[in-house]
Amino acid sequence: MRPAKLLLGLGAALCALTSFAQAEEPVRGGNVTFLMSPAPQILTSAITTAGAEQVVSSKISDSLFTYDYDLNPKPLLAEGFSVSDDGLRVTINLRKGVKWHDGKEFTSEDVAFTTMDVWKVLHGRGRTIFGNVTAVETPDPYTAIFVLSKPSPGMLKSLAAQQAQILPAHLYKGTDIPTNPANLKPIGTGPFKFVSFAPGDNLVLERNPDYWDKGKPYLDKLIFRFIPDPATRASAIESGEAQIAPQNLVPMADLERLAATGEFDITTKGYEFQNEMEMIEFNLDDPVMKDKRVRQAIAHAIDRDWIVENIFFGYGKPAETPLHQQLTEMFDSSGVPQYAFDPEKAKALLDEAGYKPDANGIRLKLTVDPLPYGEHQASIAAYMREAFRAVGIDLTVRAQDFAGFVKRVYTDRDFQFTVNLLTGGSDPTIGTQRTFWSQSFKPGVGFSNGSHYVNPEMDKLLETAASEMDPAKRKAEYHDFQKLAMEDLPVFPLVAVESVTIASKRLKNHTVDANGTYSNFANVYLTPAE
Amino acid sequence: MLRRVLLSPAGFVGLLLLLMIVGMALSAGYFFPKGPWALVARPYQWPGQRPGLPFGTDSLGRDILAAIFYGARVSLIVGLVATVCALAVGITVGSLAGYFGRGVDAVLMRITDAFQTIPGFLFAIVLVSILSPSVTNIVIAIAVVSWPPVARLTRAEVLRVRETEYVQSCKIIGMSTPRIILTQVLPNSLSPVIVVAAVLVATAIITEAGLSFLGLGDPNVMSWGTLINVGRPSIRSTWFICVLPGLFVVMTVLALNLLGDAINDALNPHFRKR
Amino acid sequence: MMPNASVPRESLLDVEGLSILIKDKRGDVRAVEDVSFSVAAGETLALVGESGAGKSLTALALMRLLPKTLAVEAKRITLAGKDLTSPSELDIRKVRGSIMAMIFQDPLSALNPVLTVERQLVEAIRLHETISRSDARARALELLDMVRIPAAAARLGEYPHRLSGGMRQRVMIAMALAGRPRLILADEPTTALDVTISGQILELLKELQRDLGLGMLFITHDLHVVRSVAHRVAVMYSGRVVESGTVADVFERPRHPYTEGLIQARPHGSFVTDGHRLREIAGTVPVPSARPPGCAFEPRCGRAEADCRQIVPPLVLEPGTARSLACFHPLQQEQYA
Amino acid sequence: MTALNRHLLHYLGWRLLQSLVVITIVVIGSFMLLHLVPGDMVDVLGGQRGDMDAELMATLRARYGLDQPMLVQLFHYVTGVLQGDLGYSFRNSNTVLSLVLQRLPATILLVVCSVAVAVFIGTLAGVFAARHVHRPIDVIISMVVLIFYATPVFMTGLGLVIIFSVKLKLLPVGGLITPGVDMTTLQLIGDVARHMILPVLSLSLFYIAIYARLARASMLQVLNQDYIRTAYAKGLGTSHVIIGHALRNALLPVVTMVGLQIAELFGGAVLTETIFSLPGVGRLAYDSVFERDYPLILGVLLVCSFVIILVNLIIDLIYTLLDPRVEVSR
Repeated sequence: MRPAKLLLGLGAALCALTSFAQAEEPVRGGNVTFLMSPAPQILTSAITTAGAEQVVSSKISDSLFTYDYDLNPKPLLAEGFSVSDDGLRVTINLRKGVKWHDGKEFTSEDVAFTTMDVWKVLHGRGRTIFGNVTAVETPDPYTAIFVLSKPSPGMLKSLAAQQAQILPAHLYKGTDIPTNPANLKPIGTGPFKFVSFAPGDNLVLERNPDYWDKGKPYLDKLIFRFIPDPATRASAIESGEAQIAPQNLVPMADLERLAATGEFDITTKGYEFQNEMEMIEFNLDDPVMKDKRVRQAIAHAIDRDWIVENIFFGYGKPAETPLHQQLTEMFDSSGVPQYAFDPEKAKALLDEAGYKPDANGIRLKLTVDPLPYGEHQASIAAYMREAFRAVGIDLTVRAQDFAGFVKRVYTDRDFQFTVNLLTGGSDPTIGTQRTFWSQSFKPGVGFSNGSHYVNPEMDKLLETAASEMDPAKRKAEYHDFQKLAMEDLPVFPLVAVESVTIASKRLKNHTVDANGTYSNFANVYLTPAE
Repeated sequence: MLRRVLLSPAGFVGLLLLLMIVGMALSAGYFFPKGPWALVARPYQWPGQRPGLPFGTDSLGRDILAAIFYGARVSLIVGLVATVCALAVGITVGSLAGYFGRGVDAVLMRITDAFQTIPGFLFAIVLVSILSPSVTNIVIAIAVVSWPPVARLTRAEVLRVRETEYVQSCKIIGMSTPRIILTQVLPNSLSPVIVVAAVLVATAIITEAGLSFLGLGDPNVMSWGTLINVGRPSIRSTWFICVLPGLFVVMTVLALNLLGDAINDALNPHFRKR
Repeated sequence: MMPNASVPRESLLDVEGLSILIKDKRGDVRAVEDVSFSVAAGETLALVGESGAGKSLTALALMRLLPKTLAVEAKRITLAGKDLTSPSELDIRKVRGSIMAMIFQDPLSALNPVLTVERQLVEAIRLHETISRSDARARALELLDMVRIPAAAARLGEYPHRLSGGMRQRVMIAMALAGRPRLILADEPTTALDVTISGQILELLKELQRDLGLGMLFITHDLHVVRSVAHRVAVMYSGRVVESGTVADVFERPRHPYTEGLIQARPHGSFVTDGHRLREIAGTVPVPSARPPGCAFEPRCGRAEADCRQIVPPLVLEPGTARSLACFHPLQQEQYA
Repeated sequence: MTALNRHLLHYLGWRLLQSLVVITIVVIGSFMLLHLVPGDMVDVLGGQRGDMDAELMATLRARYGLDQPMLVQLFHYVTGVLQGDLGYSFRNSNTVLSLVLQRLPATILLVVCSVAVAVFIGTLAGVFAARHVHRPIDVIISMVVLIFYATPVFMTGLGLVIIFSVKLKLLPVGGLITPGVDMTTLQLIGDVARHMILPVLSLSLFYIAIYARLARASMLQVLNQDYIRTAYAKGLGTSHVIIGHALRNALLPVVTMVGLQIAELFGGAVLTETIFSLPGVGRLAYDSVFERDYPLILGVLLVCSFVIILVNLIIDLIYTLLDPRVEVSR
């Protein structure tokens, strides 16, 4: 048995220590309004990767673990876990006496059912995270054993509420899961119970009196308001009608102003599970993009510091490798080819590639497809149109809505390069691998290897690292991955985005670990207004 | 007629404002040779914060005044072209329905009704997302949405004019139907349509601004709507990015409406002297 | 055919020096100039002249119903002892419909299309008399009978557009009588009606005048109507009264060249048999702003002399007669055949 | 009176037939239109769910019937509509009908109140301006309403939110009901009213100008009519004439305009609902366009058209009540 238990014990102590540090006595009671947009369509995240559903369902159903800032698992529904020597059997010891909101007992049967019939089948990312799980044994109601075909260290990093919400087997077994009514009237194990849901307007949750962690949650009610307009959201926060807005829902331009009022605290912590990256995906099947020199010229023509400063207001860092800087365990840019902002080099590369400027200085015409989600990609594309003009590239920005984008890029393959927002996730196998792994390329499948990059060497590198047990070796393998990726440049990472949460100073403990606002808010409390 | 329009205060102010806007559109190239897209300075500069940038810069550091000058060009073109298309379709449908009546009228009018029962703005949204947001598609969407009222108005006028003696006498002397419609019926039924034309241009500009506000504007074309869309996320702090182009939308629509009123008064003066 | 010659009784309405000015930036123009006349109870004074002579304006001026662009000036206007020279809004409102009522020319548009006859009648009745709604309805029926509308009860609920022209004019008359007026201003009430109907309406008006002892100012351009309705007549030309007197006197012995021309211009007998041409007065009525300095009729008058051109002939009462005349060289008595 | 009823029935029957034809055109037209849209719902699902593989997408397409030829889908859709089944929205895991009906009240409330406010204040302003025509007050009124007409709805909306919700903190920023508070029906009505003030104001301010200018022009025309002179001749005072006689005639074109404008208002509601985050059908349609949820878009268009036709019918009847000259046999 690995000394994991010991590790876990240390983690628990550490966690107790930190909460002790806050000497303040938590205040009981009060309602908190939580801003969210777009509005969730259903209230369970077990079958979707949409952000809104994840934030909401994490308050209703607890997950096995939650993770500290360094992504070490902390106990929640699972008290601990141990991994067999060959890494093929992961045993999870469940907490006793946990009840579903309808009073039924939470058992290993629920874990087995959700893994095998829900995550592996209907959850977009779950299919890769739990790809190697062949079965889930339930020797007793409080022990679940994941039987793996290959070791998957990445899996242990993703048993948090975002990717792994456990559904009540007694309600879902044998039903058509996507249209099960419980999706709209969820029964969970979490600190808050479902009260009412007005689609497109609000969702109301109230305190779960018999939550397993006695005495919690502190809040009486947790109200979600779905406000589509960014300016109205900013007004809701400023007027005090809402107490918290995660995930850049309040425009970055307003953060400076709101911070100055001193009534809000603004944090970029709590998104270690996201690790979102703004990236350019080059379509390697396109004759022009096939030429690496053109891709490198484009890379040199972009001033990423300008983008971070003026489009992200400093909330982010210029990306140096396809991995997010927050993935401290894996990120290593030493020895990795870098593409500094150097228009002259870009022009030289274009000359080399045979694109000479014509009469009015245009070397070639290109089209970019920014991802229509939020306003950052469109702004980056607009910036690029001007930056490329300096090196003789006449860039056209093509606008379409989400469905049009997905069909054009991933089904019709009718694009030259995109400005895309890709979620890295807490482990390279979750978010980054699918962009570089040739196996993940399938026309029609969104956000997977958009550039159709096929490099056997890269495949081998990724496949070994995916099931590498030894952390040091895994780090070295991913370091080679970062070097190769930046050398071949199928994708040019622009910005390691830092998502921002803004909350009233009176709201305490809203971001205490890597899950941040995706945690279950059991420890959150609201100090009375002065 | 022009003299009477200029005489009335509304007409004068309207014409003046419109000439100013048109002047801006024409002189955009001259004042801002670098075009509206150049990144001239640090973004989010307040108007007057830097010399040479009276209207400040937008979220990417583009000169807002340049954007407004070029925006005038696009917004006016969108307004005019959409209106011309709407008038063309509307007048054709209206005159055919009005003149021939019975079957033709019933069919054409039901189609007009269908277009009018679908909420215009919503229909424009669906159209633009189908054809993808480009200027031409926005113009088509606006035209498709605004021709029904023109058709309805033309039909009413044609019905009235068709009954007049001078049209009957044309029929008697055997003038061909198309000639009757073109030379007799239409010229006499178009005066109210002209008045509506001015308002149609105004509505087209507002619709374009609305579509852009919802993110359906054409990113490669700098119209006032594009600028409003760029400024929308930061409207709470740097509100001038949205408000400045908005003001120009207001001014143009005001000018067009005042002009429309003046033309209307000039055409049927009977209650001017009250 | 001639109404009984009227014996002058105490006058109901006295108008002296009435003028109507068209206010304009370029200077005021006198559409009607220095008009004087009077109407006694039970007597009908016809105001006759070509269209544009200012007849209707004069009536509207008395009722103060002129548009804001026209101003009224008068030396003296008295109605049944009340001084209406320059009445306040309240004074004139009290008089309208109660002492003085008006009937208009075009019955088709004179009634409110969206209100029933009953509502418009009852409104007129209850305006000047505190009376319950049911009594007012009874009074309305009574009025409709008085103006000879058959099956009055059925007509009450009707909307104007369902009534014929003649029927509507009768309703107008009933409405005018609602306030028990003593003076009726009739502005060409029969011009818009066809001949048979207008004859009935004229008879009705004469009966009502006799039965109710009303004074009537009857505006028309049709001399036949004047002969059949009026006791006295005042001839207007380009905004001025040029001659007035009893109908008999003026028609048999017109003294003013214009009146004589008007009378001669009347077709009498039948064209076909008599075959003589109609005599017409050359020229046209001058527009008020282009009115000649002296007598307005001077350019068209066969008898014009130098003084006619310089001075405006005042309207002077001929001693010993009921005739007034505004002409320096009137036709003499003996000239008649 | 039976003649009138027979007339009325004949008229209603004729109008219903016309409306049916119009609705069929709307349904079939928009169905065809929507199928021209590149990408379908499964593309959206695929995109949002991350890496869905081709087989899963194929199964989903088959399940949603998106793989069949368009005409077959149209046939299924029309037969469904005839039985009152507007289809199922897989994205919102609910039937289209209940989804639309769930969100219709917010839009109807917004549209009806906005029309009421716009017509009431518009007509009042128009009549007042007509009464003092060409005087300063007339020019001021015409100018003020024109400025609101020229200001796009979203700018007025945001301006109102900033002033009343943020700075003065008097009114809620958005939404229809204060969530999470259990209220008696009376409190509920009060709460909804408070939430509706700003949205209704921002939508109606735009339309006030149309009714004000129309009422002014129509009032000026009416005041020219002979029957108004007759009314004065009876001895009525100015305000009595205006209210008793002129107003009712001047209202006729205003009522017709409401019929024409109602469709526009539904369109305008999209923007207002977005700014004030009202859970209305306007926003539902807007979102469903981006999710390529055909049944839902069609459902909204269909229900909106149905409501608009209903309103037009009601307005026609009101018109015949107001204007007796219209013999219901148009």
